[in-house]
Amino acid sequence: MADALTQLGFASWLSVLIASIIKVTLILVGGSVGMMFLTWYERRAISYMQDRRGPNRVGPQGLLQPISEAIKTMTKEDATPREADRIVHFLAPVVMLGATVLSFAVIPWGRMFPVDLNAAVLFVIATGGLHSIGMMMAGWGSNNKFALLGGMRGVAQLISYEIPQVMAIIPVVLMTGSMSLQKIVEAQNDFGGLGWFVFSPVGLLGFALFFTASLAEGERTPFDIPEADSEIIAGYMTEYSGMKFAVFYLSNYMSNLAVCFITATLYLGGGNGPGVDALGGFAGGLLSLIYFLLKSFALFFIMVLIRATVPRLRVDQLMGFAWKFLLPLVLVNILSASFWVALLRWDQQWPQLTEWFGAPSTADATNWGRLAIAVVLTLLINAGAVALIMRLTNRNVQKHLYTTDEELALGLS
Amino acid sequence: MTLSHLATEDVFVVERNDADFRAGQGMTKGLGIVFRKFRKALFGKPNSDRADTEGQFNVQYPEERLVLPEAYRNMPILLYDDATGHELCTSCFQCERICPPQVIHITQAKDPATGKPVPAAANFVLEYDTCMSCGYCAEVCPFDAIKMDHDFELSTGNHPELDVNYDRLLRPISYYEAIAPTMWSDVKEQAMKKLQNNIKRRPGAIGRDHGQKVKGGAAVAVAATPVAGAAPAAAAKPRGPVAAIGKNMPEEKVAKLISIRAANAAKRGGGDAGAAPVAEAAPIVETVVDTPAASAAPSGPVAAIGQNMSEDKRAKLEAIRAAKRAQRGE
Amino acid sequence: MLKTEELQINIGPQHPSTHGVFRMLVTVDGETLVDLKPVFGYLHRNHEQLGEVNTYLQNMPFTDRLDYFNSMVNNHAYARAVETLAGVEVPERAQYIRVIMDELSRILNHATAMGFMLGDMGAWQTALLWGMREREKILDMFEYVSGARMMCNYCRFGGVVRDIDDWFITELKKLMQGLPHYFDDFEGLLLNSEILLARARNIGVLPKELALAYSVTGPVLRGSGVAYDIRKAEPYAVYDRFKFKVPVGTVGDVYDRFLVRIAEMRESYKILEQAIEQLPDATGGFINPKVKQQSLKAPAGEAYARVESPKGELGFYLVSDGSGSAYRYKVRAPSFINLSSLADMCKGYSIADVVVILGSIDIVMGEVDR
Amino acid sequence: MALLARGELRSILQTEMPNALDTRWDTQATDQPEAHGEGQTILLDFDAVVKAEALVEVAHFIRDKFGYTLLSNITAVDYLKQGLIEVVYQFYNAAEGGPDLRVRVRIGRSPEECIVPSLTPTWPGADLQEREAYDMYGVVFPGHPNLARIYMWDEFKGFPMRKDFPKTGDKYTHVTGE
Repeated sequence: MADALTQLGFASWLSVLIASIIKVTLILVGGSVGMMFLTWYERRAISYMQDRRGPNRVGPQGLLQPISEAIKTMTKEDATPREADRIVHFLAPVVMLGATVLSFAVIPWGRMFPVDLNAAVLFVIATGGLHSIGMMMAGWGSNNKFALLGGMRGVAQLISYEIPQVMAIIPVVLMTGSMSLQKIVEAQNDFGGLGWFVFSPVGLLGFALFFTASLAEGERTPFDIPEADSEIIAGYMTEYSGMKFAVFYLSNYMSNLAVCFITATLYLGGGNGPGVDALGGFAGGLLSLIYFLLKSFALFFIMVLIRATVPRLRVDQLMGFAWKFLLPLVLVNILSASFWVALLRWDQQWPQLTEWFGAPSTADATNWGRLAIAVVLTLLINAGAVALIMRLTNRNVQKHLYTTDEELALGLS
Repeated sequence: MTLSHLATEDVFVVERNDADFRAGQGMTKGLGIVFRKFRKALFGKPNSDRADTEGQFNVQYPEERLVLPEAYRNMPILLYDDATGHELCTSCFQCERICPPQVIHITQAKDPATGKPVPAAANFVLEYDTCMSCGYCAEVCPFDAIKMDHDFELSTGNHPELDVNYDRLLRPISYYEAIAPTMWSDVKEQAMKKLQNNIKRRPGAIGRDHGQKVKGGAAVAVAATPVAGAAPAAAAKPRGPVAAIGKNMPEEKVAKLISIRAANAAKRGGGDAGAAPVAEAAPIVETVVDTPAASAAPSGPVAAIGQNMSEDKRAKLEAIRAAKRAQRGE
Repeated sequence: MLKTEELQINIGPQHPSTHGVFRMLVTVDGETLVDLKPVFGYLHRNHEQLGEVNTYLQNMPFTDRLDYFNSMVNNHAYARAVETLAGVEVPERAQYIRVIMDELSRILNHATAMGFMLGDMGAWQTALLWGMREREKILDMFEYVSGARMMCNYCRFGGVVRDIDDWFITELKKLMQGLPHYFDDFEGLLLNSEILLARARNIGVLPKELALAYSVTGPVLRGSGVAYDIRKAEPYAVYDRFKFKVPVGTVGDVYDRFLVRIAEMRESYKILEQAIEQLPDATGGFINPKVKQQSLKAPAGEAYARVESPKGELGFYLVSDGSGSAYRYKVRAPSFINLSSLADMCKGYSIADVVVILGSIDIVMGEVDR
Repeated sequence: MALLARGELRSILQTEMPNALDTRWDTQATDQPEAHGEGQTILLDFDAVVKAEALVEVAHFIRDKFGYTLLSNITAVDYLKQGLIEVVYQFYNAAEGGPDLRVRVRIGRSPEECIVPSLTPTWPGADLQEREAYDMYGVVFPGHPNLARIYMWDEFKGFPMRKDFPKTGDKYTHVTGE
């Protein structure tokens, strides 16, 4: 993009500037249109699940509903509580939206990359944690008891889900050997575009853990605790109205969108699919974009499905769940990832290993024997760990429960 | 402790199965059911009859409407006979007595000649904003004059309009027969019989007549205007209701009556302060809601001049008025 | 030691999940609740003063406004109280019709009450909307027979306003075909869902003795293990002719009350089936003709009649001085008395649980504030 | 654990706790109740009419001896003509089921006499009903944890449900509020 502009006679620094400006606007437009589509998509999907019809009045099939909502929130009065800490109250949505939009910088839309960082995964994790600062600022700034509780819950939730989420990415990085999202996408391209990590046992467990933890990052049910509107009205957003509330809402849904994009990229081979390489060039890029969006919206559909079914966890239950259930599984997953890499990929990543053990017999590109061993081994480790931890949590829950069998018998006197 | 009067097998303890091994199967079952519902609602046929528990069940209100059952009751309405144009209501005050929030205010009509009460209502105000449509008035009415309507789209911005007066309460029997056929057919012959002997007891076909209730006929239109004209005068009169001008009353009688009325109104123009609440409510409503014929009526007790009143009559009226004003030295 | 301070929060009177204008003054240490003081009176309309001013019949539509979810049950209770006071006997068919209406009202009440509680718990109203769909079907039938969906004003002294005809019976049978599918969907959706168990088990525990001391009645009492149901303890109308069970909990927590209500819906379904079969034909008359409704005069004396409303024991205590209107008119509202146990149940739990416990008691403010 | 018929409790109390019964109305024996007619309220005394101070004792007696553990309803009734307020307690036997057992307490209407000991220490369910009786009828319940008005705002003067409370024109309904 930048060099194309320099040929047009712009100075080199100017063309880089213009190119980045065009990319930034593309991302912002793509993100907010995606957000608008998500709100409509969620309300339609959840209404069909509840045997009713979602928005279908504004525009064809209600597609203009998000725009009417945007206009509505813009025209609503933007009130700030008298006792509120004005600056913090005003900056909270800005921080939250900023953090969310940052993570779009490295997300690959199909084959097209806005920016190809070689530490893209690190960048994504860093921005993921930022928006909780905005939450705390909103909670503290609006001088409202419910908002304070919401802000505190938001921070508690960040601490508990961040570690499992980050550790769930490590197996992906191990398997590809690089932190750049581009290389991660390419690594999932064999088997005719279907070699996604999610089909390997390590990837499957990693996908499940990462998706659960990212439910907490996007504050989706069952983890929408900071903004639990049946208990603490609207959580940290209680004292916000008008445009500021719209910005919160925008950042909320954009972080959901970002999370779906990242999960699709890391585990579902964002943009890879049958026929993408065959087409190649622009048409292949377009097809990869379609695949990518399909995968993301399928993930979002699962989020909506969970939202329609499952009640909300309490804050202490969330922390217990994250620390005592997700974390051990994530560690086990890293262990089994190391076995996977040891069996299948040591020659590509660590050349000095080949000196010690000699190159693995490269009879054919993919050595089916070693692949089978790797799959069975990692499957055993992961499944065993899951079963063990399930048993432990069950016994732990029943021990604290009011009535075990003996007490039940007693109770029936 | 099991109740001794309860046989032991009558009581069963709900099983909590706390000891079950839970590994997410409950949640996945729930997700499966919601997904099935989603599929049925998206692709299946809409939920039509009562046995169906799947598919979209809501009705797009303004376009699609549910059929209201016959017994549906919203706000009360009064009936008048299509043929003769007479109202069924004989102001027997039963409904006023039974009404729990006391929203019905009836004033009995009087025979203009003799001044004796007549089995007809001069004015019937019903406060639609306080009425809770309990249906008692329709139940106790011995003459089936008041029935419950099916029209629920009554929202309005103008609050006084909710003190609905006689003209706006009246509906033809055919209207009620359309919305509640079987309920009307049960009481039809009894109601009609009572109406006939009520009409006999109403001298000179006295009864509030409204242009819109008798089919066509310009004569009526003319009669209507004095009626409208007379109504405010009647209502404004504090002492008692004055009988409205009859439907088929001869021309000159109408004119004579107007002149008498104008004279009375002028005479007691001053002493009008303590008007009865009903009277107070009525004129405001009258002028606002009056039939279009008399919309040009000036406010205050002076008889309104209808726009399709014949020229000479209007001139004569003006002359009388001018004389009166001169006499009072305004 | 870090000095901590207790926070006083007003949950209500305007709050998303207080089921009406009800206020709880909650003192909270961090997230756990230290003290809860309920505040009433926001919806007080002095219903009992109205009862003394109105005649007996004029008061019937006001009883619709008590527990506006079950106006049929309120009418039935008030009609029974005046009938015992004035010594009016009710024909068989009318009693069967009243039982059918009560049981339909119980199903729609439990369906929506549990939906609201799950909404408070965070499940985004899926269960509530499935419950609302069943409720709409039942309300349409109430509308067909009484004239209004929620404010039915259907009972009269000695019977009911209008008889049920074949259309009603066929529609009722069709509804009965659909209900079991709804029950299974509702149970499958959340009954064993791990997160509901985490949020409902061992929360808001009310032991058996305390439940009796708090004189709670209805599903709250049965959830705590006391098998006391007025339809069995003091059978009224024709309830002694039906075979049905009384579900009882063991621990007395939110989960038990949830299970008891679901089981009660199935029992109501059984009662409805038997009631449709045994329904006497129309020759028996649906109202006692000898009673002059609007000018009914009860002999001097007092009477108390109670009905098992979906929320508990709904009773009307009437004292008559021989005139046309009651000398003293008292409503024993189940939600009002069940609320006295709320403060005790909520101590030690977090705010998120307070809202769920309130939902599990299932109150309606029209009945609490009268 | 036996079910008691309506009049049975009176006879049992006469034998077991004679001083608990309030004998002011014994003259009207049960068979010929006070002449009733238009505007007359008769004072049924089939049930046990108990002295105010003996109420808690009788309540415990009923609960322990006969198993009437469920105190379901507390009603205050203002008999203006007879110049007294009657508080009716209805107990139910949670094990046996069956009809209720009524205990009545009749007290004067003036602030000094209008006092009934509170049952809330043993039946916390009576807490809100006693507060309602206090708010509407002015019956004071010593021993109640926080006897405050339940429906009216605290500064409200007067007891709205009493028969002599002016239905119109009292100082609250006047717009001018002189």
